[in-house]
Amino acid sequence: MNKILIANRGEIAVRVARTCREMGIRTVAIFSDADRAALHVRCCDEAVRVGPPASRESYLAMDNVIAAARQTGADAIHPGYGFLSENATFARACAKAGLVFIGPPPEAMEEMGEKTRARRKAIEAGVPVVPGQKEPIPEGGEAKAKEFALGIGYPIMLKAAAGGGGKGMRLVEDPKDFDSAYATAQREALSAFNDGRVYIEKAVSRPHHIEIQVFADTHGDAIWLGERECSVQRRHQKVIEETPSAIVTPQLRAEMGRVAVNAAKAVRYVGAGTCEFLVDGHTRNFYFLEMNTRLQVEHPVTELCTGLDLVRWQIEIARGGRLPWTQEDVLKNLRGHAVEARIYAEDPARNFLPSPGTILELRLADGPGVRNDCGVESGSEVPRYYDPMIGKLACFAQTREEAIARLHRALGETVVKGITTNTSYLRGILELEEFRKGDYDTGLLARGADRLLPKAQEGAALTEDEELALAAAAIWQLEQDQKLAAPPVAQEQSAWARAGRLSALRRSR
Amino acid sequence: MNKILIANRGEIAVRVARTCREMGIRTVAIFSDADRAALHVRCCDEAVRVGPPASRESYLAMDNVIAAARQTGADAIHPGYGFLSENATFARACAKAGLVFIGPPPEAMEEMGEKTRARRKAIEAGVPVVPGQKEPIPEGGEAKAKEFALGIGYPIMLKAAAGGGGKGMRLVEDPKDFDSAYATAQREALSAFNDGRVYIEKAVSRPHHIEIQVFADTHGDAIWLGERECSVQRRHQKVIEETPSAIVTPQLRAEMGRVAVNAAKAVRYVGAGTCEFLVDGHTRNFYFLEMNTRLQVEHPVTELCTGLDLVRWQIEIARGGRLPWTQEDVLKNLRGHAVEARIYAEDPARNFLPSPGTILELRLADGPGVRNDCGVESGSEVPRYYDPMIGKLACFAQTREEAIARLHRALGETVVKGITTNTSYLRGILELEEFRKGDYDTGLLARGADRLLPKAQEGAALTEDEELALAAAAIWQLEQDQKLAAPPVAQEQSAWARAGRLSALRRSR
Amino acid sequence: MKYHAIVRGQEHTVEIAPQEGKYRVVIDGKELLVDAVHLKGFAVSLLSSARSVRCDIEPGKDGQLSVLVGETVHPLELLDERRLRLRKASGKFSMEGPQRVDAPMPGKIVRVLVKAGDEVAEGQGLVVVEAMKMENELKSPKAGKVTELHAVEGAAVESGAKLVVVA
Amino acid sequence: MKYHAIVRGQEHTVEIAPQEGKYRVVIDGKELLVDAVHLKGFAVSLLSSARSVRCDIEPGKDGQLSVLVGETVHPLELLDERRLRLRKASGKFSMEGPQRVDAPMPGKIVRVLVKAGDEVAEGQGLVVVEAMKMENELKSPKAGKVTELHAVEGAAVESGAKLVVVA
Repeated sequence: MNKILIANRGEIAVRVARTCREMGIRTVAIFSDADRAALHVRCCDEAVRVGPPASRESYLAMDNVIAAARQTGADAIHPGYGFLSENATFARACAKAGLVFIGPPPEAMEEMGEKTRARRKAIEAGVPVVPGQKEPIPEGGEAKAKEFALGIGYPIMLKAAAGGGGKGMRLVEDPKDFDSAYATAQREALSAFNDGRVYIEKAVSRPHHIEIQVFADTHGDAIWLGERECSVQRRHQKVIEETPSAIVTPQLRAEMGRVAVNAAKAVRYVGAGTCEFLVDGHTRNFYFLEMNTRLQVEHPVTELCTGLDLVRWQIEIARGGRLPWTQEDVLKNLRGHAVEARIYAEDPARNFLPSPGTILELRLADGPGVRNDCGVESGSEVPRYYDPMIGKLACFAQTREEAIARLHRALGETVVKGITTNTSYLRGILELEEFRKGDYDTGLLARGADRLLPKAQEGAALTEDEELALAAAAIWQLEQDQKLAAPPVAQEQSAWARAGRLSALRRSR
Repeated sequence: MNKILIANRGEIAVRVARTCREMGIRTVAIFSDADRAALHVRCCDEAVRVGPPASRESYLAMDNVIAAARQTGADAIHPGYGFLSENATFARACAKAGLVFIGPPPEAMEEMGEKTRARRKAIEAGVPVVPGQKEPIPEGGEAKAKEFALGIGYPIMLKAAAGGGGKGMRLVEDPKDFDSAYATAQREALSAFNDGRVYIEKAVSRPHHIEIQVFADTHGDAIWLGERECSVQRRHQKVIEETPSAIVTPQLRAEMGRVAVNAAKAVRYVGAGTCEFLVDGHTRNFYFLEMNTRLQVEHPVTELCTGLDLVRWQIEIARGGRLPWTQEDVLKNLRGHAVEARIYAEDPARNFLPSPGTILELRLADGPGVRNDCGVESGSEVPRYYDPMIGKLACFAQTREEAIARLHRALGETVVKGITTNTSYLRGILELEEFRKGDYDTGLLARGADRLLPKAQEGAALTEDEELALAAAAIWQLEQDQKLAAPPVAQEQSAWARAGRLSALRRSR
Repeated sequence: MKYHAIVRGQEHTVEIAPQEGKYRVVIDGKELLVDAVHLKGFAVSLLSSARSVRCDIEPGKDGQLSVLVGETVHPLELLDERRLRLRKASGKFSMEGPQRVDAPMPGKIVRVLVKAGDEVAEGQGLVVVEAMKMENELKSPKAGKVTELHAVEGAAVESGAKLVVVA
Repeated sequence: MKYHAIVRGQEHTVEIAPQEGKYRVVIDGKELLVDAVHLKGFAVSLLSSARSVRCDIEPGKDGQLSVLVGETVHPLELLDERRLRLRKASGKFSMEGPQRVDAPMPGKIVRVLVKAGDEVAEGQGLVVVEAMKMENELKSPKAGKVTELHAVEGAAVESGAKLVVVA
């Protein structure tokens, strides 16, 4: 494997390119017309245009991506996450074109890709799933359904059979509320999906979203690399992830790890994969949700606590190599605590309105324990066509408290000018008492929403910081005004000279 | 301890400020007139001018520094490294002013500060030192000296009693060469130091410069935190450091660690300290050189392999806290490999000529396993008055080979425009076969000097990269020429608008 | 020089004059002596008493400035006499009169929920704009009538484009 | 536009013209079709065939350019016809004639090792300049006579200041 085409954009394309460079492997970027000037293009040795801005015509256009690989003589494709990463058809097309797809075999992707099939596979492999009905409640089946509900025990969830996203979903805590909740759920489901069918699942109380990183090689070996606590979610979108989870004991970790490895082995999995679980905050029972058959956005926290480079492992395993570590090696090497924050181009103060545009200046955090994975730099355009995540900031320290303090400090150092980002919102999350304590569930951000809104300063009097803001603004405005009044000769310098002059203006006295 | 004055500048001041922020401790910067616009000034909550550019009138002016602490109500002083960090008088002055000096007690600094006294202390504590004469060879004492040389065994070194820096120093491998070498050494010493006296020391063959990080608390406990291999030196100045050393076995590490801890305990040491040893590349015998009674420049590699924040430990110990780890905790937590490169504002192609000036643009490396400790940013002035080190780049990975590949990649991402730096030279060192093998001594850079010079391209034909360089230059020049010909209205935009325009010029098609 | 500033809806006066290599800044009668050094990228390093901060200034639309002080952004407006009068005359302070609803970011109009002439309630959805895979519903700032409708389903819009006017 | 370039002492011709949103660049008769996008800070992202590089351009003194291609700096000169003639006339190509010795960096003159009128050998030390705690000895580029001496012990000098002329 001498040249890898990275079938992705943004921070993950940059991240994969870095490991390839360290391994002496040449890289090919692909780009849409909206991304010609994107950072990932110049982080690779070669770059090929794959289409217009819309993803389905570029990053998702399999033929174009495979043609780019052929044109540049790449011998493998790394799909990153999202886009084509979990597309079995694409994995097959790669194989057909003689390209190594850096991921699991298409069969494994299919078996884990479809929810009901994955659930069946999981049950076969002895992996616990949330108890519930396998089929929706038929017309006139209310009585049987209520029996079933009593059997698995309240609280239960009523869920729309045809869709997700919280619509047609109702928590029922007491049998007496079943009828009215069932009627409401049906109505909602009908209106949202044009299909009013509903089924019963056991409700998981104080649910934690916790996932296990697994790795398997082509020789039949598989191991787990610890968990990631991903319960800090806004509308089912992960915002902050950490490892280890405050509620996962060594015993629970080993048990979840064992189960995840079994699930992987059941589908003859190869490479990096993640088993997502719902963990009951009270009972600590855990239930398989799904398996993501690719690298995750939040893989850096696992890398920080294991000291590994998971992309290097992916490549070595795709080359046919054996897993470099046994499960005992993992246990010996896991240490410390890591927290990652996703930096989005969005405005939390305006209902998380996306904020595409030009980044006039970017200052990233540095220093001990700080890791940046960033897909943009000063001058970069954040296009309006793709995911608003522009980068990730992850911090490591020996203890959870120190890692959080470090991430809080690092978010403060992170400055993105020209567009609005969620860095203040992220700092706010780290300040929430519930988050500090560590035992938070997926409802954290919804419960904390009010406390996470930008705090309006009380009172008419200016704070000390506001006074300094005014002083800075006045100094800046005074200079602008004086510049306009200055003779035109001062304005005819090149931008180059101007930049130098500005910065040197009052350097030393 | 609520507010710490950081009595330093550059990257170490920035680094200390970061940990203080994470600990919720307010910080005070000091600055000379050459540093008003320096990064460390705005990384602290407060800042006080301490004098004109020359160090002895500012950063070394004890009264000014202590006055700054009093003026701002700081209750402690962190000295960083260099400047006042190993000055016992300053430590006493701090105590007198009611300020906690974050470092060892002045008595320990004095006992370890003076070379001959430190050597005596070391011998008392059972720490091995290079065998040699305690006094110079007296006139007419040649015969006795030769006997002594035979006693400790050849090869031996003749060293000038009055000075260092390699002058008046001669290696003697065979007794028959003693007389002529002695005469030469005397002549050189006389001419260099106006003092021709010479003494004998056992020659250490293939010498490695290896140091042990120690930490001691006020309760009498002391531990070691592993070694650092610092043999990559140019004219006795460290350039690249790594941990672990390829020649240090677990047994040797434990033995050197034990001895270093004994040395620290012998002087009732407190806080972070480093025992420097010369290790014989053949016999692996080690000899105490000196103890640095402060944090070292290269402490990040130890932090990367232990997962610790040594500045946090310094502060906690200065507060009277106990060492958070036992020696067993260290052994359990040491892992992986870390390498650090010092980035100097100097031009290796012009005999390492210093290169102060304005940094027009700074791009730092990022991604997995990369740590930047940088004292400058885009627009910063590198003053001509101080040390040319502008920052450090350290990388961590599970293996030495991967850590080196990572540092090589990261140095490639590091771009400093406006001044010349040694990043290419550093990459060259990482490419030396002798360095790659790991068992290199302090002669590495001298032996590799020719291979480290920028390689002149052979042949008149342009390389592909040179063609691209010409294409880029021509595109740039064409635009400059067209801009000069453009109507003046285009030139009257503010620099702000211009910056936006330039970057947006051909963003997407 | 004398400026008028608006911070959190309140008006303040800011007088500024160079003094001995620094700036004398008087805010609502309170005097600060500020040492300022330019940094790259429209930022200054300020020292006021011993306090040290970096301030990043980002000019927005309509004379709005966002000033980052340390780690917090302060939105404010700074106006001279002339601009203050204009500002007050423009009536932007109130919800009286016709209100424009502009595209808050570049994106694509995926749905138009009203027709010209419709009566709308405050907070009622008018237009749905999509950017970065997310749909954002723009709501009416007041109760009234849709007097202008420029949004067209499927069209791409730039940030600040006028979509609807409610009077 | 046609330029003359000097790379490693060799002269080359570079012709450039915009073509279909890209640039047609002909170097010594060899044609490249280069797609270029401006980045911040005098840098461009180039695509030539599939090859992708970032080039940072840093103008130096006397029309010298340093171009960073990927990870390596290429020093070169780019001149139009007029500047090429001037350049050749200036005689900088050779060691014939009087040679200036300039301060290579800002610093302080700590020692002057020659007097005006001294005969010096090639490589002989002339002046010692200190910067960043390091002393740097400036050597004579040729054998000859010190015809001008501007260096004064203890004086601060800027980069490029004329210190000695050897003829």
